[in-house]
Amino acid sequence: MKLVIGIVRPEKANEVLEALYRAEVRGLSISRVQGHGGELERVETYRGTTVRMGLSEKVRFEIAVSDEFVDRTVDALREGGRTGEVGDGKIMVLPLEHVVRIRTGETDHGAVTPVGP
Amino acid sequence: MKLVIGIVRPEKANEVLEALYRAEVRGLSISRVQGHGGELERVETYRGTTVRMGLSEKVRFEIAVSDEFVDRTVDALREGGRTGEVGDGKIMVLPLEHVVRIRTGETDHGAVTPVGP
Amino acid sequence: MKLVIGIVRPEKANEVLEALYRAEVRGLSISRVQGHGGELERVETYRGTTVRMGLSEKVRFEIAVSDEFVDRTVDALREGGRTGEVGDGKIMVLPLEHVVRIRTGETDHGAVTPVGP
Amino acid sequence: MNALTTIAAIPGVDSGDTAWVLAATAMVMFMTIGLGVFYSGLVRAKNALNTFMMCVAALAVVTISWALVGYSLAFGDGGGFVGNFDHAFLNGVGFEPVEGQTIPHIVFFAFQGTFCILTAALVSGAVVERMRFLPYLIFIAIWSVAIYPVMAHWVFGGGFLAEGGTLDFAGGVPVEMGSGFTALAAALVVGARKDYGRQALLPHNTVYILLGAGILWFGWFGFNGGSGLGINEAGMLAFVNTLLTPACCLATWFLLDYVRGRKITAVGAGTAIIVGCVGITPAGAFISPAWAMALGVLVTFPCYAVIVWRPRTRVDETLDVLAAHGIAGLTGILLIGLFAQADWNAVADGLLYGDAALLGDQALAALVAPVYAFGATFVILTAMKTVGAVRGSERDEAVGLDVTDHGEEAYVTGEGAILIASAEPPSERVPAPTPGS
Amino acid sequence: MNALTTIAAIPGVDSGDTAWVLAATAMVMFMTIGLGVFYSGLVRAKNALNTFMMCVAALAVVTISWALVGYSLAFGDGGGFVGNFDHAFLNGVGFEPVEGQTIPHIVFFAFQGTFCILTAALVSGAVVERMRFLPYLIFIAIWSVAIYPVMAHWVFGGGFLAEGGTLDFAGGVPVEMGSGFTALAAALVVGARKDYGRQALLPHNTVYILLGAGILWFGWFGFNGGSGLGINEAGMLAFVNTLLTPACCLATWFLLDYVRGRKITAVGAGTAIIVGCVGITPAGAFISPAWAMALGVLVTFPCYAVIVWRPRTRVDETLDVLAAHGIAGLTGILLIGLFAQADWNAVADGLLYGDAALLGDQALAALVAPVYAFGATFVILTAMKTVGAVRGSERDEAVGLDVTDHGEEAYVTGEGAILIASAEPPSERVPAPTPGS
Amino acid sequence: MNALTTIAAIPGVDSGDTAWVLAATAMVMFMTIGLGVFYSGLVRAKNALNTFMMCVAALAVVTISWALVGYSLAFGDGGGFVGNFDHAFLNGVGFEPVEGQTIPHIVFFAFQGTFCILTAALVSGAVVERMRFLPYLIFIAIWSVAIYPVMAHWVFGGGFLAEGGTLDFAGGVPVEMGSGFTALAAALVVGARKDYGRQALLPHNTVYILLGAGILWFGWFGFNGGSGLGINEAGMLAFVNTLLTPACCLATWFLLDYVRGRKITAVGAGTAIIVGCVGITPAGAFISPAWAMALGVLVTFPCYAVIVWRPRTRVDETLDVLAAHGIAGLTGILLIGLFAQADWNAVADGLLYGDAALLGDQALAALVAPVYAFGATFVILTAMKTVGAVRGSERDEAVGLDVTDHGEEAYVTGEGAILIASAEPPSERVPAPTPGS
Ligand SMILES: Nc1ncnc2c1ncn2[C@@H]1O[C@H](COP(=O)(O)OP(=O)(O)O)[C@@H](O)[C@H]1O
Ligand SMILES: Nc1ncnc2c1ncn2[C@@H]1O[C@H](COP(=O)(O)OP(=O)(O)O)[C@@H](O)[C@H]1O
Ligand SMILES: Nc1ncnc2c1ncn2[C@@H]1O[C@H](COP(=O)(O)OP(=O)(O)O)[C@@H](O)[C@H]1O
Repeated sequence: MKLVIGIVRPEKANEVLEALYRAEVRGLSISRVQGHGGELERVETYRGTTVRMGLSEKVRFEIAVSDEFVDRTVDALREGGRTGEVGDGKIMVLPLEHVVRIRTGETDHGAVTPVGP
Repeated sequence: MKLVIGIVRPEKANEVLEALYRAEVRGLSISRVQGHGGELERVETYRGTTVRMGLSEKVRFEIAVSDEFVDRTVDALREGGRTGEVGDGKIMVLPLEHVVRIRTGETDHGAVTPVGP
Repeated sequence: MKLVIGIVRPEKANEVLEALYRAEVRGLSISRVQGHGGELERVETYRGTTVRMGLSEKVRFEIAVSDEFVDRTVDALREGGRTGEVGDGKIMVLPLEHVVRIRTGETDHGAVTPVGP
Repeated sequence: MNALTTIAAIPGVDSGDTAWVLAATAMVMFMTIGLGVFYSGLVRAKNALNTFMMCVAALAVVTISWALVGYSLAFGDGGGFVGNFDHAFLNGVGFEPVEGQTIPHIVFFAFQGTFCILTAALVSGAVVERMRFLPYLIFIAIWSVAIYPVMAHWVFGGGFLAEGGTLDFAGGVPVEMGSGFTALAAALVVGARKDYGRQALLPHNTVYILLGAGILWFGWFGFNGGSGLGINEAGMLAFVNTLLTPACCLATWFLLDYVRGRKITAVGAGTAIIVGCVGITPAGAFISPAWAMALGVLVTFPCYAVIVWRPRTRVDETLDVLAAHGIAGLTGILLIGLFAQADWNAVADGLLYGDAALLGDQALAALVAPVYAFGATFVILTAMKTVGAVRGSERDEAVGLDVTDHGEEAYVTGEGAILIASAEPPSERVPAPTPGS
Repeated sequence: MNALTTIAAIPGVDSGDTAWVLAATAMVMFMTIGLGVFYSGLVRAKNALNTFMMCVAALAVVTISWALVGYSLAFGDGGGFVGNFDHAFLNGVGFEPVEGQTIPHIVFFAFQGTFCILTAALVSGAVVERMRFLPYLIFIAIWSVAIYPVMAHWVFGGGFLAEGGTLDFAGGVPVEMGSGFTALAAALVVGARKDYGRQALLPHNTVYILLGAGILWFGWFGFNGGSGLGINEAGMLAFVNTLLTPACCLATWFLLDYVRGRKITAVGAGTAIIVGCVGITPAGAFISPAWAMALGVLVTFPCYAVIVWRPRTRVDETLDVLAAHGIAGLTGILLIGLFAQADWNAVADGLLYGDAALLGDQALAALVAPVYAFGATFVILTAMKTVGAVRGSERDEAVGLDVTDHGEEAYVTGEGAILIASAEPPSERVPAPTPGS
Repeated sequence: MNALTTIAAIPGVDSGDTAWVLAATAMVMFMTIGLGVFYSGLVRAKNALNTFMMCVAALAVVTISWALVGYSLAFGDGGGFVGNFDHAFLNGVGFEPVEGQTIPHIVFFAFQGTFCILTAALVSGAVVERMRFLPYLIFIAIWSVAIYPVMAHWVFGGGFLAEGGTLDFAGGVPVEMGSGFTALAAALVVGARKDYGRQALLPHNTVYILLGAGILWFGWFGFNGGSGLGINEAGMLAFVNTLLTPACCLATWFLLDYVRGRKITAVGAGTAIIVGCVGITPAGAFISPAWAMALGVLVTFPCYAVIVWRPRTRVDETLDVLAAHGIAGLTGILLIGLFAQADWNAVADGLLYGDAALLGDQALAALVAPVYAFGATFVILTAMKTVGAVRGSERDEAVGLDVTDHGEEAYVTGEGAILIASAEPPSERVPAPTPGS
């Protein structure tokens, strides 16, 4: 199994979600992060204080999948998240040794929804 | 060493924490995430706009442990997080190559609290 | 490639960022987490309710780097994040199988900014 | 304004008196909103809306019940226990002032109505985070007819306490003891939240708490200061005391907080503002500014004690309405019996000024008010419980009442929200399946 | 105060009347702030500031345009269509009351000014989250001279509607229909947000919505109650009805919400408060309290219907100003024609009291007001569009207007913020490179 | 109200005048809450409560010191420098109006008290995020006796400035210059925050900033408009100017912001509202509406300049009280010397109307006020520093004063919070060990 982490633009999050649903990836967790990459930095001013904002809002997807699902998951993240402008984000694939479903205690393949064949 | 990631219900977070303390797992980090899985989706209405909310609030635990601690950590997450209803969440175990304690520079076993034997 | 995760004090986050910029680590994502470790716990009181707060605010760095960058990334996190007091945090290094740049579809080394040699 | 309307003065109406009572009425109405902010800051984020809505609901339900019968039951003549139906459906409530007043009758009706609204909203503090919204609506509808008007009649409408000589300027009996002991009964009947006593259930936004308390204090100047129904000694004294008493209560609370835990808490400060305002509510027009300051100090102790002690009990009277209103109001009512000073109020002296009788009258009020508020509420809610569920399931509580009862969240990011009904039907995109269900 | 200033009373001025109008003026000014809270809660976090700023901007721009010419155009004598320039630049606006009034002229000027400010701010609800801030400033500057004063003149300044006998107490024509139909035109000309209809664009803070609505209701007591310009039957009646109508509207909204989705929503409650206050705005001084309650019930249905229906159209009239103000105001104007009661208003009877003529006068207003507001706005904004862009790029919308137009964020954590200009030049540390650019 | 209380009018009291001053008093008290919201939005989340509490504390401490001696020192007769103790402990403060006034003495006492409270709270802006709460309490207690009453006596209590002919309507000297230059001294003595100038320390909630500024503006109508102590030319003029000046200041600030960075900031708008209100505070009753608008434009420049320049210095006068109050008040005081117009104020003409003398009197005030406020504060705080620490440790600052001084957090989620004292002792579950300690 693998853990797929995808970092995308907030305004693309819903499209990514739908792409993942279509790819029948059913289980996932997301969270708000702030990222730095090639994006232009913003300048903001608060009274006399002027700052360079080096980080921009992103949404982080964390998806545990069985091996057969890795590619379609990555593809879904790419389709859904792409705008073509700098700042679209990254996808990372990490090895995953075990997964446990807390409710049932099922492990590994049994635990990743949907269960692989 | 392993990195154990556990995703549980917010209302169970404190019970998981106590289970982990009892298991003498002393170091951990948590964060708020939103998850999608088998839970029923909520319908919410804001004036004329009706939406299906596909995500529900969860709490994510991130725990670096030395190998001997993996099982009891997973067990603590299971006990503490379980309600038996769909939506209890998942536990993932990832391989971890190095850990460094920023304060002292100690690495690996020395860095994971509590130090393994 | 590796995924470097660093957990540091919020008040140190900007120094870590600058250390990383200096080390020419250009791509990263951060998020707010709460951590438990060796720090003293706080006692807080809300009307008649007195609680022990076992968690303290931290900032979590997540950085995908090509192998040659691992050490300088870890060093940057250590320099920037260190105060010498309990609670400085941890650095974790995980194996990373693939990285994809959503915008271009470039993978692996090509995707981790800056590109390794 | 429209040129066609007349601007002639109204016979028997003093424009200055009325100007102040109008401002006061708006301020008291605003208190119910301030209470919503205060209460919603005190609960967890997943119940922030439900809690605020319980205050908004009082503005809807109680205003109507007040217009239909509440006002008449409180201020219609009639026995010593309750008024009559002469003014039901606003019958005979017009521009002409009530005998002995200098403001339009209709304004008096509105001013008093805002008191009943606020009191009903106060009660919600006892049952937030678990009571369903619909039963709550039914409860305050009944309560605002069966309980508040009766207690208001006792002291404001020529009822037996007023006749007997009990002094209650701005509502120690119906508003403060009324809400406080109703809250206790409600908490007992509805029962504790599922995690009460096992987990820490903490306020989600303390800035709201201070802002809400501030709005309440602001409004209380109209509440107490307007209760003189114009520019007269009683009103002026009550107005100024509404500045002095809460200040002294705050200072004392700071001290107790510091002694207790070396920390002066903001939630405590918000609470102290309320306690101080409540303490002076019945006494405002009857005691000198100096005694008002003393009252601010004295009222703090019993309320502080109850606030610290209550969470150690099994009684989940969640937002401590009993302590902040019931006990504070009761203390205020009793202290009138000691501090009242005819030089200032032209009405009666208290024990310290040589008249022991008053203390007895006050003690009577301090006895009957809690009994009636507690008893009647206990009966009403117990009856409702036998008919149907008044609280949500454990699961509802876990999810939070904002979602279960209002279908909303207080703080939404929008991720994962899929439009169901929209301009272009989302058909073009495959609707998300709801897996596992 | 400074001992040197005189405290002599002003001839022809009634201190009580003026005291109330002063309070009312401050309260109406405060409504614009409340509206900012209400609106900014209704948008996404990334536009919270821009939305609030559109209300603050009205306080800046419209106050000035009102002082320069707006007031004179509205209240200077002149034809039936618009006033004149006699009072331009505050000329002749002093302490002496206007003929037939009992408050200083200068206070009347300020009181009416706060109405124009609020109305301009209301309009912003139609174009938030996409219209650039600068074009918006220009638009409300023009609008506050070309549209509001004209419509105000019709009903308040002795214009043709007032002459014709149309009744509009506190601004159903200029404020409510004026803002509502301006909003519709603005939404059409500016166009929908890029993701409108495709994605769910949800309110980011519902507590703000309830607090904002509460501040608005509080202020509305001054808005309606002060429109009698003193303590008189018209003002008193309007004041009390401002409590009764919104309460009934709230209750009805609760019912419709419950019937529709088994959930009583907080956003709905906030909306209902506005709708109720708007509904009674034109009618306040003309109908009995009982009819005011009925009006509260009746006005709910059309507004609720439009609120539910509008998002299914392609018209992104974002915050539903049309429904909450235009439709509610129009309904209120028409219902005067039915419910007006000479016993209460000493002016005219409505259809139900035997006079059919009034309904005609009201219908006329309900016809010309929307036409003028919509038409004139359409022309102005279309003209502006031909000159330059009135809205941001798709990218701006994605980033959010707080950053693009104000260079700020509503909620900042500070991580990743590097000081550019500071006490010790950051030279000591290597400035962060901006890679990839 | 209680039937037993008398509603007889008070001899010598005008009900209309008093009605307005009562509303004004409540509004000024509410300003201190608004300031708390404004200030807490301007700091980082970890200090939001501590900052708000510094305003709440002023309501507690200063009200008491004002009642005990402050009022008497300010308004008791006596030398040109300070009053006396005749009214200490509220001695002789009753219902009978002060010579030449038409409101009850006790109301005058309360109205003036709210000014002292607000001023003390303003000062906190200079030392937030680092000064400990206890030393702060001690400081404002001393300050509210040793500094404010003295400066208030100079201009309001018949002190040497009033005698000399200096015009200050609503407190340019004691409130604005008093707070501004006290703030400067406090910032210098307490010292900068540890990360000041090295890291970006940003406002955590800009919506609070706009709401707070809005509440302040609302209250300022009572602050300036009420300073006429009734319905008279001075008060009416000041009231209306309180609408005009801030509007012009806002517009000018928009312009400067735009010129500076092509962005019109919301924090700037909130600041501009304050600056405009401060600028008109001393001048309100003395200059024509037209000049008030000009003043709104002119006062913006020096304040804007100081706000932009100050953070480049080593002086961490954190929330820019000096710029927003000290400089704005000073500018207002001086401009009276130019714009004052006897036609409007019936008191004196300024330079532009042919009387150069006044400018001298104003310049004197602009000289002595800063010197006294700065000097006395410097002495008091330096003395306090020698006795004990006035600020927290570096670690406290890093953690945030909400936790270290109040044992609370503004925004709590509840994760990781273990009940210590609870209904069922948590014995049933193993208490969490505190490892490593
Ligand atoms: N090496 C990295 N590790 C973790 N997150 C990264 C990394 N590089 C980029 N990101 C995330 O992806 C986002 C976009 O990356 P960026 O390089 O700017 O865009 P692009 O991939 O289009 O060049 C960043 O804001 C950051 O959140
Ligand atoms: N494959 C996955 N990857 C990451 N997180 C997941 C995955 N599957 C489930 N989760 C997380 O676990 C939560 C509960 O999962 P769900 O499958 O609904 O419950 P159950 O495990 O009881 O069937 C989800 O809300 C989501 O946060
Ligand atoms: N084993 C762990 N897994 C994940 N995070 C950890 C772990 N140990 C510590 N942390 C994080 O590091 C922070 C500081 O750790 P702590 O052990 O208290 O400091 P130190 O490393 O100086 O002893 C904690 O608050 C937590 O967020």
